[in-house]
Amino acid sequence: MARVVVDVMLKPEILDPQGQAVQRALPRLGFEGIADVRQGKRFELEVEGPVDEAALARIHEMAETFLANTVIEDFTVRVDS
Amino acid sequence: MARVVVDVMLKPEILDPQGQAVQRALPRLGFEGIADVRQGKRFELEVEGPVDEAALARIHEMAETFLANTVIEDFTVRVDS
Amino acid sequence: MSLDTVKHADETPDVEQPWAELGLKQDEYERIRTILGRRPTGAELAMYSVMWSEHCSYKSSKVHLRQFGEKAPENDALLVGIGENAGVVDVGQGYAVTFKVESHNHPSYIEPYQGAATGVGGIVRDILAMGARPVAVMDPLRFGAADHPDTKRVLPGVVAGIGGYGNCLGLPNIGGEVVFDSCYQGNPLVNALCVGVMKHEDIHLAKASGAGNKVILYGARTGGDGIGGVSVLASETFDAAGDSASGTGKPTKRPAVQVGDPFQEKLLIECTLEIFREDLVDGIQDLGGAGLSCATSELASAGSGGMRVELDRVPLRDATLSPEEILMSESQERMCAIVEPGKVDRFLEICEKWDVIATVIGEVTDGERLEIFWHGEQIVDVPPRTVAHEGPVYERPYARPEWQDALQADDANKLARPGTAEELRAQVLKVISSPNQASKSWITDQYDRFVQGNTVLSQPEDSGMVRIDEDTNLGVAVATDGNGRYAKLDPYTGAQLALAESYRNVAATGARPLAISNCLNFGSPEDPAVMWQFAEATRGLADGCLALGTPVTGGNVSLYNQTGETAIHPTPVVAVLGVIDDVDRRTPMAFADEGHLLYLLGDTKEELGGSAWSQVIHDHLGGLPPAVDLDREKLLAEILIAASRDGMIDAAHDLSDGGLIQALVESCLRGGKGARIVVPDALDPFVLLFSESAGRAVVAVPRSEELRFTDMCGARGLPATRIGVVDGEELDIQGEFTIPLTELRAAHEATIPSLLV
Amino acid sequence: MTARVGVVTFPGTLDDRDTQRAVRIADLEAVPLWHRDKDLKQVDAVVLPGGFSYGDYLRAGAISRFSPVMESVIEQAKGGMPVLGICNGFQVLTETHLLPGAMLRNNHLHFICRDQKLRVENADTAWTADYEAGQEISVPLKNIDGRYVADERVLDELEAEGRVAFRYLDGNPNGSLRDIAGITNAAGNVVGLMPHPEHAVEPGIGTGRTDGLGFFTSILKKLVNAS
Ligand SMILES: Nc1ncnc2c1ncn2[C@@H]1O[C@H](COP(=O)(O)OP(=O)(O)O)[C@@H](O)[C@H]1O
Ligand SMILES: [Mg+2]
Repeated sequence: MARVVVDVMLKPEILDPQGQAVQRALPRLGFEGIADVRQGKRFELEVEGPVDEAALARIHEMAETFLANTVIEDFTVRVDS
Repeated sequence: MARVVVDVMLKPEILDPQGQAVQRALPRLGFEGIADVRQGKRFELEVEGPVDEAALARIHEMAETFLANTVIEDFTVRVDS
Repeated sequence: MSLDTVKHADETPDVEQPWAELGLKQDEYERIRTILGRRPTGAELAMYSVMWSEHCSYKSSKVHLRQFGEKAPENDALLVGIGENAGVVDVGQGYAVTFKVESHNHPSYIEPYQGAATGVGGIVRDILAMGARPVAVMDPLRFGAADHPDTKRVLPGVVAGIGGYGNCLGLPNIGGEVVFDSCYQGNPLVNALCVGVMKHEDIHLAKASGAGNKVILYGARTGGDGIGGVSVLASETFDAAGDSASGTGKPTKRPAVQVGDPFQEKLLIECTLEIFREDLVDGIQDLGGAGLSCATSELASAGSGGMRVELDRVPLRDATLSPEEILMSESQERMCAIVEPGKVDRFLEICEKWDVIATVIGEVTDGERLEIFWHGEQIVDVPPRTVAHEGPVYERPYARPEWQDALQADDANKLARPGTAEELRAQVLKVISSPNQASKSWITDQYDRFVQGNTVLSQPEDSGMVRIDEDTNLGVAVATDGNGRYAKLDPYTGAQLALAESYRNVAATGARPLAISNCLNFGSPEDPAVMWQFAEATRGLADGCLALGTPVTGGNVSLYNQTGETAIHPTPVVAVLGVIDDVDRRTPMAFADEGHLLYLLGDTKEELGGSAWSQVIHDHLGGLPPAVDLDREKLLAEILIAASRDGMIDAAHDLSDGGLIQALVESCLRGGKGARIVVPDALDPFVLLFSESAGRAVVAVPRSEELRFTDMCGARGLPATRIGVVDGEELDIQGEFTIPLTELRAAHEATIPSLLV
Repeated sequence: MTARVGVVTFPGTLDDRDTQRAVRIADLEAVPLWHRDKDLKQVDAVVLPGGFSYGDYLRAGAISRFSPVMESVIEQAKGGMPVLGICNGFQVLTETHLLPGAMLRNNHLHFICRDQKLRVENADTAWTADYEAGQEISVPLKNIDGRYVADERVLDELEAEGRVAFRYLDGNPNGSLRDIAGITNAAGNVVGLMPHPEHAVEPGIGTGRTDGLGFFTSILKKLVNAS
């Protein structure tokens, strides 16, 4: 079975309160030098059958209509190697 | 500025209801052939300065002590190319 | 594009400007040119366009809303009336309460979670800006058909957004409404209400006075979100959502959706309350629709003198934003305060304590202009009143629609009724399990109703109630109601029915109704039929408030709730605030004690127009809504309040949609006790159970109090009919049918979860 | 002399004022503690109240755990000072590893607010001595990240040592393993639970029950007897 990963991140212009909270905490924990943090979602899909172009197209559609909310999020689809 | 990505996923033995909810919804939306879905977090860190071994080691520590709770989660750190 | 300064605008009168894309009409644009004596700069155009949008200027509704002031009843309790962020009411013991209901309809359709979440955030900041600690929220909601696939997208998102934001702020959600109707399919209504409490001396107003006082922007950084949100999302149809014009005509695509950060808002609340405690602000305004454009122009307009703002000092999340975009951004969780110079340091210190970013962005001047600079160059020079308070006002044409007569002639009282007891029983089960009448606990269990430790009553009780003083037990109660079906049949009566129901709900819990807020959700004001509905509803509401002696303290108008030519049902939502001297005296709705006698208060007539029964059994909407008798409502309320104060009743439940049967089912299930009902001779069982006559309530009276209670009703002239007793494990309508509580519960509680999984 | 109970406020804490009220109702002195201060103001016990500290961003309790006040709380707790974590406070205690396991999103993925029946399994801790072992109580539950998880070894150990302090009755509301609603450390001074006893201390308010008052009277007796 092959694994396909869909990463979903808030669009860059959209406020990311979670990422901000993490970033602001870092210096207090002694971690300097991180200019920005964005937090998103990672989906690992176990795909039955071959991950051919058709399958990827379907997953792309799934990401677009369901996994991501494209009003505020971008996504990428890739086969895990 | 370089980007380092930290992926945090629930350990395989821990129930992931979010992933399950996604998986259960897929057939209803007309997407067949996905045997399993796991949902985790993806952090994108913008690192000031060079991402050398020392920097990666620090980020690894940050992930281990902070970004992930290793009681329930596994993580990976990688430089985004 | 280079910076469009005032000087540049002066020199280049003929530059083409994108006023139409920004939603301005030709004559409005000309008026701006006349006011300024030149063409506006890009920044000025941005400000005028958002502030003159329907959402901010109330240009279509203003002429009708005036009645709320003109017909306002004499009422000593009103401390701050319409025109401020929210009205303020005296509730005694030195306390003042502020409350307001507002809409976030269109954004919640586009992005249900964030739309609803930021709706809560916005109304909470309005309450905070008055000087009050927010103490509770409520959420009147309306969705499309329960079984429509899009409802499965919208409803869970809206509910999660309201819960996600409100729960994280620590505000108990004490009530609201959930209504399904296909008329809301493309236009769900997400209204949010917040209540806040303060001492009289803590009331704050949105005005900038005192030359030399500093203008401080504090809270979240300003980002590119929600730009054009006001004009595009809230005022016009939103086919183009997501790529609204950005003020400069630049091709950038800024998202019109705003993302909320409840954690930031919680800090903003605590920080602001600490600032109030130390008396550090002169004037304060929240940033909501139209962002800084609104806050600066409203503060300057309401105060004395002018204001000078250095816009480049605004802390940004995105360094590429243009000054126009900064002025229009609707980034959430921001406030603007006017602070005397000597208090600025302490103000900033408190902000630092709460990790809240605060920046002095300008000062009050002794001039008369609002002047805004960008890196030293002037980009705005306007009389603030012309932006904030003297926008266009339209007398839109209105006309009673042609179909209204036919609709009213289609009498619901003539619909086929159940022929047998068996059929009546089946219809009862069908009605109480229909989506509108079913239990909403699947939704309300996602809201924290206990936080703050002051919740006395919360959903599904008739009104929410919170204690506001631990030592004296003083409390306030709030209910919200609206019935679009009634209002469609007759908008004047429909608005009064919403008022009457909300008023009755407050009284049913033992609180004395004091004041109202409202949210008027309608279709396009450019349609004369919609405008007629609006005119009728506001007239009905204003007349009703005068009759009941409860002034309108504020509210909100949401227009353009329509898809193509089809408008939603006119949906005025009315919130009534009441006060109770001792919350221990509150009356709950649960039938909890066997043997208590059930009395039906008020008159039951054959009134089925717009009823739940006509909708569920016949999918019918026609005829006239129930008649309103506001004197009767007042009398009923007095009886309910007196009975609560003097301990004569143990439970009360108001009768509204679904009629008596609905009230009985809810009160039985809430208390886990059954009831035996004897149909009075004068009444047909079907009419008794399903009629929706207004001005009624059912109460449970301990036997020891029966005489005292009936004497009181008799003396005051309120019909009180003994209809049964709390008893057993089933609802027994004698001579008709019985239904075990377990069966009732299953029917009532299974519907909503099954629709949404 | 009465005992002093510290109540910590983190940014985003919600139930601090309610917890202070509950402490006062039990005739204890409530001492507000601020997350940035290491100083515990000589309190005799500490409550970490409920809420969404730091918005529950990252993970519930994950950011607060690193605050200055927690350095002192951890140190004192290890020295035997009674510490109670309610809801978000429980989440903080697991993140600090003062208590084992972790808290995850409810299995149904929704926030849930309800009156929750519990069984007090361990009435020997500093915070439960006023209850009887096996006693059933009802207190409000309200959270979205309330699913207690730990690995089998830890769970077996907790059971064997009697460290499961509270169990859900009448239906598991969130998928917590072995119906665990709250646990204690081996010494019995550190206790965490998801439901909210501080919201069940006054008749007529909230659910109207006072089943939660025992937490605060327990600690009162313990502290007063000790002094
Ligand atoms: N339906 C209404 N009834 C009474 N007052 C209203 C109504 N709609 C708006 N108002 C009042 O008009 C003023 C402006 O409203 P709004 O622009 O929504 O305020 P804000 O921007 O502070 O939310 C407020 O005082 C509000 O209470
Ligand atoms: Mg306002």
